[in-house]
Amino acid sequence: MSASSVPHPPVLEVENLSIAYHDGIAHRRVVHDVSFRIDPGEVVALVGESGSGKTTTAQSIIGLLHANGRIDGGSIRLNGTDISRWSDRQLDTVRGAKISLIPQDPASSLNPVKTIGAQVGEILRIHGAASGRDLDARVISLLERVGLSEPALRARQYPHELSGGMRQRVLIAIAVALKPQLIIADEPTSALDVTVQKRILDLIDELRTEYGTSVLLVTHDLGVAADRADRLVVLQGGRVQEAGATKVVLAAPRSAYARQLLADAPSFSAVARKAPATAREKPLASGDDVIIVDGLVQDFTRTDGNGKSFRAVNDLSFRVRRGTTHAIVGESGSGKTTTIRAIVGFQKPTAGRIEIDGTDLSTLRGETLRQFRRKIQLVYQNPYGSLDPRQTVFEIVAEPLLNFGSLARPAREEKVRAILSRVGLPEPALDRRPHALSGGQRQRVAIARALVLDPDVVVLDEAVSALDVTVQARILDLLDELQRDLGLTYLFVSHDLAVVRQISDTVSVLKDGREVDGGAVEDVFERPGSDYTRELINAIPGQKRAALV
Amino acid sequence: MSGYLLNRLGQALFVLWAAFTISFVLLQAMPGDAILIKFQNPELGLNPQQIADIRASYAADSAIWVQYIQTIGRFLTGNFGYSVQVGVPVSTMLAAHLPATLKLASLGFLLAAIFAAVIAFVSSLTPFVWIRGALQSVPSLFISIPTFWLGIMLIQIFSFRLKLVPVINPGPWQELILPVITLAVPISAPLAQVLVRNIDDVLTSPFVAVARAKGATRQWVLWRHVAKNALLPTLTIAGVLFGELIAGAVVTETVFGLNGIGGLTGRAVGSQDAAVLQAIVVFSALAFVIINLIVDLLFPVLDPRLRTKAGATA
Amino acid sequence: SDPVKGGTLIYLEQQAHTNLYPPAGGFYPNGGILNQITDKLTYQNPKTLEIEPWIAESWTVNADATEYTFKIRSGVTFSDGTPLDAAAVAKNYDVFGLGNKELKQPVSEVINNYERSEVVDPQTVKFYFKKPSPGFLQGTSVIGSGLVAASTLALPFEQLGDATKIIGSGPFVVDSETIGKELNLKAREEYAWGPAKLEHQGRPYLDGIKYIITGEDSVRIGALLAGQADFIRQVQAYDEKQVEAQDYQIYAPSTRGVNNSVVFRPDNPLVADVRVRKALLHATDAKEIVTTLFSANYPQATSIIASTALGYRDISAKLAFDPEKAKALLDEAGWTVGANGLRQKDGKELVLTAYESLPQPQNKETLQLVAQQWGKLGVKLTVLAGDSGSRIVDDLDPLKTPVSPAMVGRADPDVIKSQYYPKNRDVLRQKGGQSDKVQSFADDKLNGLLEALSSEPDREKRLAIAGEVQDYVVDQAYAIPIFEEPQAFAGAPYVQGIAFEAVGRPSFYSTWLAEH
Amino acid sequence: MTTFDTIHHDAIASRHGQRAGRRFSVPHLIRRLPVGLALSWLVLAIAFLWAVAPWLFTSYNPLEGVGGEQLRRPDASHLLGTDALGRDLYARIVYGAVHSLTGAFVAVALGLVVGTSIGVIAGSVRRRIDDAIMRLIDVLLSIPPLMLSLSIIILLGFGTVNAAIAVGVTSVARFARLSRSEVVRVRRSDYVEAAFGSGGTFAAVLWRHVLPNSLTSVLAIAALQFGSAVLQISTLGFLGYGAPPPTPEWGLLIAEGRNYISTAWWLTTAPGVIVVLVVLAANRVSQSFGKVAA
Ligand SMILES: Nc1ncnc2c1ncn2[C@@H]1O[C@H](COP(=O)(O)OP(=O)(O)OP(=O)(O)O)[C@@H](O)[C@H]1O
Ligand SMILES: Nc1ncnc2c1ncn2[C@@H]1O[C@H](COP(=O)(O)OP(=O)(O)OP(=O)(O)O)[C@@H](O)[C@H]1O
Ligand SMILES: [Mg+2]
Ligand SMILES: [Mg+2]
Repeated sequence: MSASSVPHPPVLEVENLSIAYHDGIAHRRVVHDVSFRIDPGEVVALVGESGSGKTTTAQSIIGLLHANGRIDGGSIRLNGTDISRWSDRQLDTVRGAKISLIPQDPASSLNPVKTIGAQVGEILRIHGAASGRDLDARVISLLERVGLSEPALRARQYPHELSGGMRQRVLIAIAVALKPQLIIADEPTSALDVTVQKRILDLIDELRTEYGTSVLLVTHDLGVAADRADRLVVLQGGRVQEAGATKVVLAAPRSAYARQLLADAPSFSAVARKAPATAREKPLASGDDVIIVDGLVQDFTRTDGNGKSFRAVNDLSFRVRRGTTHAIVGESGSGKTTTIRAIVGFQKPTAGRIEIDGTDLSTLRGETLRQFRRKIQLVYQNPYGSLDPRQTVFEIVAEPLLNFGSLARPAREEKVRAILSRVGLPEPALDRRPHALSGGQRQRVAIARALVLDPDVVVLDEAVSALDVTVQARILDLLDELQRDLGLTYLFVSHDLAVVRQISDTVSVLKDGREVDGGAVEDVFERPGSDYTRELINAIPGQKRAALV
Repeated sequence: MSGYLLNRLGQALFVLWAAFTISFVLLQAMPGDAILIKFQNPELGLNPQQIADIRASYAADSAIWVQYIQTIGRFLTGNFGYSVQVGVPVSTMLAAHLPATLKLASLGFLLAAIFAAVIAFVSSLTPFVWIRGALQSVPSLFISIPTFWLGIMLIQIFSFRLKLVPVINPGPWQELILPVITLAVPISAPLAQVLVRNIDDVLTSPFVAVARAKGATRQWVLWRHVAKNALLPTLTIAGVLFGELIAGAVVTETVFGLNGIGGLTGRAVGSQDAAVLQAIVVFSALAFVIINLIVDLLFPVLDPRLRTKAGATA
Repeated sequence: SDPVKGGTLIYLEQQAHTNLYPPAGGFYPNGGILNQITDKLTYQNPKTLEIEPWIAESWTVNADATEYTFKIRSGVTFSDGTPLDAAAVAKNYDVFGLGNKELKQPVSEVINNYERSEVVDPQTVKFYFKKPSPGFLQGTSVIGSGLVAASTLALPFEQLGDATKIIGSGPFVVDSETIGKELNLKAREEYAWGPAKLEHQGRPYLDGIKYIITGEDSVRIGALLAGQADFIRQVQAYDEKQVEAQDYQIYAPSTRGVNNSVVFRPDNPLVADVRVRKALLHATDAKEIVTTLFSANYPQATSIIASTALGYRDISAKLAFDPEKAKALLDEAGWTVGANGLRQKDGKELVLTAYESLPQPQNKETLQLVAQQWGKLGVKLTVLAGDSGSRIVDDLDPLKTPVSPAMVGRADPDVIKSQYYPKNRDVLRQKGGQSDKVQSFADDKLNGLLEALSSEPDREKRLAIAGEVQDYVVDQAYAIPIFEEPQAFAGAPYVQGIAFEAVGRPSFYSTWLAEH
Repeated sequence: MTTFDTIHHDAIASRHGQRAGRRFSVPHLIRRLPVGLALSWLVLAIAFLWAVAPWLFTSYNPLEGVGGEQLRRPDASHLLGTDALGRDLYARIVYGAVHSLTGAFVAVALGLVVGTSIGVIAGSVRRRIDDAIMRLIDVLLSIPPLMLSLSIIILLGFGTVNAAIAVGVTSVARFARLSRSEVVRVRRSDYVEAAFGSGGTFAAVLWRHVLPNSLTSVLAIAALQFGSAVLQISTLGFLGYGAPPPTPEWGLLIAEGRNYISTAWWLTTAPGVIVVLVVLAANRVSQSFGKVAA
């Protein structure tokens, strides 16, 4: 902070900003007296748990608060001018030209029915920066600049023809088109794979230095913030808990909340402390393999009707010993979900053998398959989607018991209560419905449902990816504890290597449906057997800090 | 693609045949028939023997399945038979009635689309909450008014009280003013409702925020980003609207004495003029099938996501 | 003032015509057109009901009314140029009197006992009858006897819906037609053979007539009053006041036939007992119906036929509204009031059913009032508004429709036969008549009287029989006459010279449009 | 755990404002109820009361007129005037409620039960059968609805309930399509798979998850269809296929009253306005369902 002080006035100065939403009857203030500043060329990260007001703050700066949001007080000064009370018309001249935005979700941030070229060109046209042939040329050079191959082709394509990472590059091209003074990047990579994430963040960094633009980076990932930001602003409940130079905050967090954030971030813990020894400490009877996957192949026929099949999983084999955790990692589309859906019996494999606790899955169908489900349970990636919105927590957790009809009503009730308190859900949550629960609570319900049948194996598909670090840490602790107490076997799917390293014993790294690396976690991490694994490991954010400490 | 088209064509033929058969059975099951209705009329003063002779001459007493086969055979050769009630060939009647309905329906639909668009776009552009509220309750109101009642009221007010447009012996375009409004009102309501909802949905999607962040004004965003995206899903209710258009046409044509298929349907049902009804059903099923086919083929043209089907998963 | 030549009359008709085969002209929309485009052998003076010359210059009838000889006016042509001579007339009557099976053309209801024709010379034609047919002369004057060209008669029946194919010799010819919507007539310049005793001769004053089908009552009346039409048919009684208030003219020519009545089907056991029918007759307050629903143009009935009809006999004394008598009759017949207020006998309730008749003015309301009046006696009348198919099928079955509204217009005592005779309209549904659903009911006495009525050549005797039938029908309480039904039209004040034939179809031959 | 609770309360109140409303107490609910919605419920409540206890609202006989009182203008003794037979129009409207509402109810119930069953079956069975069923639904859609209802009335005979059935049949296709797409949507959801995963049988999953979750929007449409059924039944009355006299069914009142429009405008206007109000109210209420469901 002291370093970049005197000569230049700050690009942005936010002072005592307060923002409230009103929903019909009540005003609810979600941002309280937030102040911070961004100097030219500087990256400031806004960190905090979900709902802490990060997006709200960012939106207010670019004047795009929701219709029901209102700035209650404070000022937002852009180059010394307070724009917090400007009309839309005034702001239109600033948006895109002086402040631009890189949104969170590249999938839905581009208009699906317009070409990429038109959407990049639009910002130039709105501000009268180019037209005609010149426009096309500028669009193509911008696309090229953000690292898109065949920019002329891309300009003619539609968003759905591009991958998530490519789309985010297009959005970045739009954001930098007019060389704005400030770019607001709201979780620019949280919807992307780790490897892609790293490349995108690198690109933003590169352009920032090239154009001298300042960046307000909104993120809940402390690792990302640590790697990229000059200064941190830590928000909780709409209040600034701590602000200061990244190094300072990370080295010696002053507020309790910042300390906790730091402790929960897996990217740090993975490096800072060895994964807590779980089942690994227990002596294991060798040969007690609960899951045996042998030569698994899964083909899908593509829907475009040309009959060509697509191989999502290709000759995958691994074994999981009882009471341990096996992780499957890989980037999006690598076949992780496909694999586990075959393992839990939702999908008949094209070839290969799957054996769970001695039962060959291919022999099961109908009632035997139903009975088999007692042994293995799946926890979904998206807890909200996997819980019936019309059922109460109690009904959800009691349903598996009901399905197998093994318990009388009082016993069932008792069991449900027991398991719910086991996963740490408060008693009053029992008759709430999923929408009235937080993300972490929902995931606990999903876990409780999986556990209520006393299964041997629990399969977790990205079970913590959607949660913010604090909640994620709680859930991981819970899983660890349950495994220890109940002797569960976990099959854990994730794209987050930091998490994997923290909790699993063995791992399979998938790429395009093939296993490129596998074995004990330590071995894979210390001595990666493939470039791909190495790339994955390098992409783990937070390494800058690790280097610092 | 050609396989897909063939498949669709097969389905279309099936729908046509099934509509024909169902209507044939329905008509056969009705008490009485056109011949009875026409000739048992005491005004004609025919005795039972004469009526029996007439029945025989129409071959109306042969076995049902024979009639079914014969009718299908006739239809396949493009012969729709004679209207018992009116005494002219059905094809002549259709030719005489179709233009009026086509005009009424297409103009009615156009006006409905304009109503709907005005309601939807003005209400999302206006900065005034009360205008927005008022406009958005218009579809509900439109949907609540009985069509025939509206028609009669419009005639009373605009033709008889204010004497703005004649309903009797009007010019070719004057003739359409009130009926088109009458028809457009009930049709515009569901259109407007769907549009308003779609616009609301699209307005909250992130790409709109991105466009705004580029510095685009509300109007710019509405026209260049929202409009097309909001119109697309509206196409899906085309099939349902078709039915409403026909139902609306029957009533409108009856009220205004227009000489269209709608009014003809009403009269033909009344006199159980089987040949006419059979032809109308086949035509309407044909129109339905064609409209749906067009909509299906139009979707990929308007929505690039549907052009390459496999790409949709990416 | 003198009649003005020129102009087109805009005429709003309630229903589209169905078929223009002349004997089908009984249906008003058909008749309204046929009356302009066809001429008849004779003309019945609507005031005197005398038969006057038209296409026939003169005629003779033999004593027992089995042979009629007509002398045809010369120089008459159909609009296609073919001559209207004795041969043409003979051809017409052969079809009307005998029908044509091949072409599906039915026999005319107004021609009884027809045997054959004979062309005596080009201007003379003679008709022979198997039995006396005294009503035939009048029958030659009605719409159903309009003369058409040979080309029209050669068409199969189902093609006669197309007005442009109907070639007549009348003052107007069909110019163009939009099926179901509009019909344009234009004047025939060379027309010079109007009824001889009419003041107006030569071509019609109007250049043309535009018939526009306008089904909605409110639109017809509104359009007339708004100046969009000149003349309309079917004006309901409740609209008369406002028409007259604006100095427009109501025309309500009597149909001179069987009155608007409610008839019974005695084959149904519920109304087989004459006492029950009589009770219901006396329970019906025709006066209340007329004052509530109608106007002075709808006189209360005093017999089963109109007071202006030939052979009318005033029997109002037998039609008196007398609820006490009605109750006594029902009690006597064994129908006692049950717990639910309905009359019962042997476990059966006196619940009757009738279909409303769409063409009759305010028939639904009329029947509802009748139901209300009978209800006071503990008799329930269910009024149904069925579709045409069910209505016709059910109407043939006395068990389903023991009661029915009925009326028919024609200015000859034969009309009574038309209405009641089993081979004609058979409103009472007798065995051997229109319906094969009838179990046993037949009234030979009535049928004998009706046959005599249609074949008694002596005019005085014929009228006496007509009177007898009226008495008999009411004595048997087969019908409850309610009012004399007019055809109600309304015209703009500048529409002059509207004439009606004897049973209320308009004739626009002498019509002209004054300055306005 | 308290931290969790605050988080969830924040999140819930904003993202699920309407849903959360359900959990509030009744007085709170009333305060939150928008005026329009409250009025709509009021209109429906009155119409319902008319249907169940019409005698509480009028002392006139709806079926029998008083001679000499016909076609009276609205005044203190006859709130909405009288008709051609001297019957009090207000009384006829009040007593007609039961016919119109039963008619609409039967129509909607028929479309809902039959249509939804077809849709649910189509949505849950194999692709082939599903395709076949949906083509049949297309056939139903391709026949002009009015012709279909008129034919059905002719087949069944005239009467309020028969008219309702005729109207209901035309909505079967719409319900079937909607419920099928909802079922297909719900069937794809994770929670359905999760239910199978926790050992649910096909029937149990269908009953516990698929049905309840797909019916919400179907029910919202049902409320909408209710209004439209009232209208369609009245249209049948206009075309001459309504209930037999003297049934004071609303559609029939409008339809019959129209003939008197130039002499007694209230005969068609008053029931017309009542129908508009009821249908509007039904619409409004259906929208509020839709929001809760969304
Ligand atoms: N349009 C809105 N109306 C009402 N409340 C809102 C609205 N948008 C956000 N909120 C609430 O404001 C608070 C802050 O939300 P915001 O989106 O700024 O959080 P965030 O820090 O970006 O969280 P996340 O990491 O989940 O994106 C939350 O409680 C949220 O529920
Ligand atoms: N039912 C299916 N039909 C056709 N292709 C499928 C199907 N399910 C998955 N695929 C394809 O198989 C590949 C692997 O998908 P899978 O869902 O297993 O990936 P993943 O590793 O779980 O990715 P993510 O991290 O995005 O969840 C993808 O290319 C996907 O498009
Ligand atoms: Mg956010
Ligand atoms: Mg996955």
